Amino acid sequence: MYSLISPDGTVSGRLPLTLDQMKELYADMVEARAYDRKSMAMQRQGRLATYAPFEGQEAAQIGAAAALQPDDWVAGTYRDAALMWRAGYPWSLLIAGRTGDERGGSPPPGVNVLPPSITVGGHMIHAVGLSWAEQLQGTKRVALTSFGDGATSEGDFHEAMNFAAVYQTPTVFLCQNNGFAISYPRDEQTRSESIAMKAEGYGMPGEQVDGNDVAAVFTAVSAAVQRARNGSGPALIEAVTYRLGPHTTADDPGRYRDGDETEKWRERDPLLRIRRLFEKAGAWAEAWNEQLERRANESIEVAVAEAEALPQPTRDEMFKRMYAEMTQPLRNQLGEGTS
Amino acid sequence: MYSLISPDGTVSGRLPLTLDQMKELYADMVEARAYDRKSMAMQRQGRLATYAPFEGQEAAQIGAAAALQPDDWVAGTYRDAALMWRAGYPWSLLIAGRTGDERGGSPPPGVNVLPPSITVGGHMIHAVGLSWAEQLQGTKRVALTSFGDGATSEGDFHEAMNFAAVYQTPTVFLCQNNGFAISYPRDEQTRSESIAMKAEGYGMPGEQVDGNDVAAVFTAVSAAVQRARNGSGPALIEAVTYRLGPHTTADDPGRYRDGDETEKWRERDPLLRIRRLFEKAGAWAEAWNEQLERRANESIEVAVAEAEALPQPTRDEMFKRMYAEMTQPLRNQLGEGTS
Amino acid sequence: MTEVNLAQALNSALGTALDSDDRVVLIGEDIGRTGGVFRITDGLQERFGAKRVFDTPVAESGIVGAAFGMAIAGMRPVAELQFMGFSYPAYDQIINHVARIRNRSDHRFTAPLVIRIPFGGGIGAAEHHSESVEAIYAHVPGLKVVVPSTPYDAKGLMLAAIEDPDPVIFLEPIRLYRAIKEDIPEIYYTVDIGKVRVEREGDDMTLISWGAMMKETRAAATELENQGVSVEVLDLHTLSPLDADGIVTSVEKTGRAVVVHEAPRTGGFGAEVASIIQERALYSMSSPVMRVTGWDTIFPLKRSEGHYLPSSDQIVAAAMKSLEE
Amino acid sequence: MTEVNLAQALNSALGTALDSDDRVVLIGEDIGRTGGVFRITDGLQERFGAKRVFDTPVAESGIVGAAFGMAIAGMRPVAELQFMGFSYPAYDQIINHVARIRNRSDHRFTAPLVIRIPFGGGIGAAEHHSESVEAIYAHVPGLKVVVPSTPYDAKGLMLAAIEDPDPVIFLEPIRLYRAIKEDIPEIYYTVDIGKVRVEREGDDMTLISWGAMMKETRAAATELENQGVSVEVLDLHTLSPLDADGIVTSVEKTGRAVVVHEAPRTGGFGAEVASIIQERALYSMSSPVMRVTGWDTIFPLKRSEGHYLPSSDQIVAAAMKSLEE
Ligand SMILES: Cc1ncc(C[n+]2csc(CCOP(=O)(O)OP(=O)(O)O)c2C)c(N)n1
Ligand SMILES: Cc1ncc(C[n+]2csc(CCOP(=O)(O)OP(=O)(O)O)c2C)c(N)n1
Ligand SMILES: [Mg+2]
Ligand SMILES: [Mg+2]
Repeated sequence: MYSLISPDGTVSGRLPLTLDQMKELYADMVEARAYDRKSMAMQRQGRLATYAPFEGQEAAQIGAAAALQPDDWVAGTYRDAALMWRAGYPWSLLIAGRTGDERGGSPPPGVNVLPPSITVGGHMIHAVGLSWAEQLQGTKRVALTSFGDGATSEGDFHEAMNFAAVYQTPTVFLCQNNGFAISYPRDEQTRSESIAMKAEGYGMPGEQVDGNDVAAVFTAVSAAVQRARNGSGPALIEAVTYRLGPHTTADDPGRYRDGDETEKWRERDPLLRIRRLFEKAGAWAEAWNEQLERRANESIEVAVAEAEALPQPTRDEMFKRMYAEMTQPLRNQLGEGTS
Repeated sequence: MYSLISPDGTVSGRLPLTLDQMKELYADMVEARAYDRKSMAMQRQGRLATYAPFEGQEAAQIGAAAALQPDDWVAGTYRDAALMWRAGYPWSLLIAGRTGDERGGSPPPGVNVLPPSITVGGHMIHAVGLSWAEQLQGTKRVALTSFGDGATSEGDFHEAMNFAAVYQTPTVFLCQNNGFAISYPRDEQTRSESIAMKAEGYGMPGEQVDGNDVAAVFTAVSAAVQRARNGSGPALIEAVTYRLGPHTTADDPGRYRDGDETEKWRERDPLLRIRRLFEKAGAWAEAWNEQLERRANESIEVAVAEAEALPQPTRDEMFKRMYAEMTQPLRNQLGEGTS
Repeated sequence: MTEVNLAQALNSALGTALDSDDRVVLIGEDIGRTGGVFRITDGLQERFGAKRVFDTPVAESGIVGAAFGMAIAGMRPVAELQFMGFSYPAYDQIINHVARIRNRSDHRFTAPLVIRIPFGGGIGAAEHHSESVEAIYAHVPGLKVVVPSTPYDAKGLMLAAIEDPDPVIFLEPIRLYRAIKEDIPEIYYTVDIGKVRVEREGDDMTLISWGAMMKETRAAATELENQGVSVEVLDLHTLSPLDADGIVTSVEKTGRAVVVHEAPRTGGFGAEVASIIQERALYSMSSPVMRVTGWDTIFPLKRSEGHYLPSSDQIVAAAMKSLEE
Repeated sequence: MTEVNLAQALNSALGTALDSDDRVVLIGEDIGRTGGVFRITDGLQERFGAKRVFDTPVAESGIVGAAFGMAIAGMRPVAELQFMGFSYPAYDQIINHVARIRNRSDHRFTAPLVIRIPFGGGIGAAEHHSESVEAIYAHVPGLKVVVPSTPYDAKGLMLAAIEDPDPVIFLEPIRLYRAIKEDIPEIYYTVDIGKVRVEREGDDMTLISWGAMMKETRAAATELENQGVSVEVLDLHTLSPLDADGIVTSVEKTGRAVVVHEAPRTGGFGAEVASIIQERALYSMSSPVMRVTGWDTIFPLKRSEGHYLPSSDQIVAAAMKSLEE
């Protein structure tokens, strides 16, 4: 398993990133965690619909997104808010989506990040089509698709991997193996030793990386992105990580895993690891960290305010969203009103 | 690639089959070819609906079926008539099916062979379910599912392979790689070097065998069947073969492959190979071969007569086939008549 | 007798089935350890073991295809698909294989399995979690489609579905899982598949619905009675095979009908109901069959649910319109 | 002008589209080297190259999912699914993603793609090769569903579908591919999606159909005219969005309607047509809307096709029955 920074913060070999780069990545992880914790709190207050937390997976998401160009395509899941945000999707729209507002699905022009896929498995092939189109149109854009360990059980994973390999599309497959598909552990999902090795069956390179090591994820994904951009085809990266929270706010992990395991993984917390790295390097300042957290909370509060300021969606918007031009049956139904 | 008898009939090492066994396998291949040729002729005479010939694949099908017990399950395709027949499915019913008669889908009690799957990919998981049920019910039955190279592109292949491995069901996956999915060559279907190696991604053993070598297929499938029966789980066997005829009677291979390739494969004809083996062993007798062919043609003619003797299916049979007990809507519609 | 909600009634039915028939197995995503996202199978894996209640990989086509194979081999699998919006990956297995094996094999092989599908909206869920596509199942020859709207029916229909020699799509109204409580027998009992349930008798008009919309329909009926309208309420509770006689008999008596469903109107199952009524009872009809349904839009997210879901007010309004004609 | 059959008209439409719009690509099984099992894309790969016309692995979900991604990225893919019976593995992609991305992203991302699906029976094909499940597509909000029954419409509707900013399910009646010839323009032209086509005007009754059943419907109309009945014939040629006004206008004039389709009756699209007529024209109806349809059975194999397929005699009989009422 490829890794650069061990849980205790020691670096194996030379780190291919500058201290400033590491600080940026850390700052982004801090902001992502602030969003995640705020969302959990808001959901409990009834201000959000069901929420799927990513605490523990910040390194996998921030590290991967940091490897992309601003106009690359991203197709992720309901758990990829950090990844989507780092790729350009505003927090405010991610929050709006979680309040149950379709307007949250519409990122600004130039941000080529699809709204999160709620179905498991269906969106990987979309990244193949997106990057295939870019290739045919002669651009240098690539597409990254993020999905979980459980998604690799779906037939659509197989078809997406195969199409990408067959047509050598510039697609990067990022599997965040966080140990579970809701309650179903990774070891029961498949008998293959790793998810990365599944790539071989498609004639595609596959690599397993420590998903809680932001430097390792960034480096591995950057390499895959470069390969794809240079026309050398797709790759699969398995980021081994762990979901510290529940599957969603509706889930009770106590039913399927014991706290000890979770505690073990808290020790491997991706933020803690960077803190230790900095401490070892004498680059850690408590004040700096507090400042980051303050700034993070501020920017999330601003985003929340924006999201909650969106006026109640109207009835006719629901009809207007269906087609470029509203069809006659919809016009008739809109006319019927709700009495 | 595992093989025992080379195209010129020389045996590498010791043949794990007796001469009598070889003669039986050869006789079955002769009968299968007689069926295939007769079917092609009947289709041209308008006596059969579209027909999918298996000429060139007799060794893969007869060799595999010979490795099964009479009550094992078989789930094959529209091209697997030889396999199904050797597993107990009467020629007459296979022919009836091709005349366009649902009664052809009903093998005799005790013959656990499903009617051929017309959809590509959907039936492999059925074999997993069948053998899973046998395992839960404590029998020793296994299920063999046969499919083509093209079928491995379907998501259902992935899900079937994964379920079989996850639950360690007694399932044998037999891929007849005959080079094409209609017009789409194997090398374009997937970038993996072999189909057999796809098994690794599921933590399942996979083996590539010379599919035109009936002894090799029989031996490899027998081993997989034994493993499954002993509770050691599923396996994938890729039988490398070639479709000498068109995809179906509606297909024109001239559009996608050149005759030379086909001629090259005629040299590897599975029957010719055994003939050469026998000739080398001094066990070949022209008269014996003619007798086999005569007997084969006779039994096929009997089957054809039986199939064509089936009375025209009636209208009410179509309604009665839908449920164990005809539903009220169907009773009403049956009553409407056709004027 | 014991007072239970619809979710508990289903749990009781599945427990009773596992208890009384060794051929019954449950298979689905997260149904074992967690007892399913709606807890319908709560406690059943502990009680009957991991060889009767199987957690599966996230692969709906595989779940149905494997259950189908098990059924052919003599078992009675009950498969759970987590939400109706995730039943589509299994649609090919259902329509091309589950619904067809009896016909394909001229009765030689059959697929007595039950496919459980929670459906409908109103819980502010994420996209794909609020579907009502009963019409795409009711249109498939070879299937039966059952939809309980009371705890008593839920258990009785489930046990009938498991007994049934043919495949049954069992639709569970999510919004009613915990909405109504009712006394049901703790023992084994069945409710007939294929018969309309007359929930309430009346003379002036017939309200027809199924699943979660029975709630709004009941409310509308009460409101209408208060306004002096005598309402007959039919709970179809089987969509296929449809009890046309039961529907026609009622409308011949009342002369008026409103059919209510949550699915989009165009091509919804209400169209079949209205067609049958005009085919067989046109001359008893004092007014057109009204359809109160979801709109031809995608089921919206939480903040807009109110714009989509048919309300009892809409039903009352349609009924009044029908009475004026 | 050139005289072509429906298959040639589609080939001409696809060639014209590839010629006039660089964003158009074709993707499907065996559509390149062999020009498709029905030869609809015959010669197009030679003409436009392997970077415009793609053969694909046997993976329908992959084909639609990839085409969907291409469409979002600004291309205009036309995907071919080899037969309707093999469209089910792609149903999840179609209903959960293709039909929804505009709504999901509030117009930010759209999927202007065309999914071509040959459908219908009558050619003595194998199981799964004779499906008519237009109802399961017409019920899905976010899609448009188009069904030509003439060469002129085939080309004009195909070019309109490719131009359309929203996804279009393009149903091709297999039995008509080579049945009718007609003069059509060699140049680019479109036919409006969403309007009923009045194929023949009349006063006594309205026959309504689409796709391959238009053939029997035309024959029945001629027969009825011979018997002195003045028949209006509507070819819906768009099922979604449905032109209800066009249907209602005709039935208000004739007072009688027979709707004809090959799909099983229960839950078939004829139910929607009948419902709309009784909703909006009840008081002009002299008799119930009759449905002449396939039975609620699985489409049978070759020897029994005659037992299933609606015939012009059945249509005439239904029309006569309607006239007697
Ligand atoms: C097609 C489909 N089936 C089932 C579900 C229900 N579901 C939501 S998340 C999930 C587990 C996914 O696990 P994984 O892919 O590992 O992602 P994670 O939630 O762990 O990030 C399931 C089964 C779904 N959303 N889509
Ligand atoms: C789901 C599905 N998609 C497409 C088809 C049409 N079709 C029939 S056979 C075939 C090729 C299958 O190739 P392969 O699996 O290699 O089997 P072979 O015909 O070579 O024996 C295709 C695409 C089908 N029958 N089912
Ligand atoms: Mg996971
Ligand atoms: Mg093949």
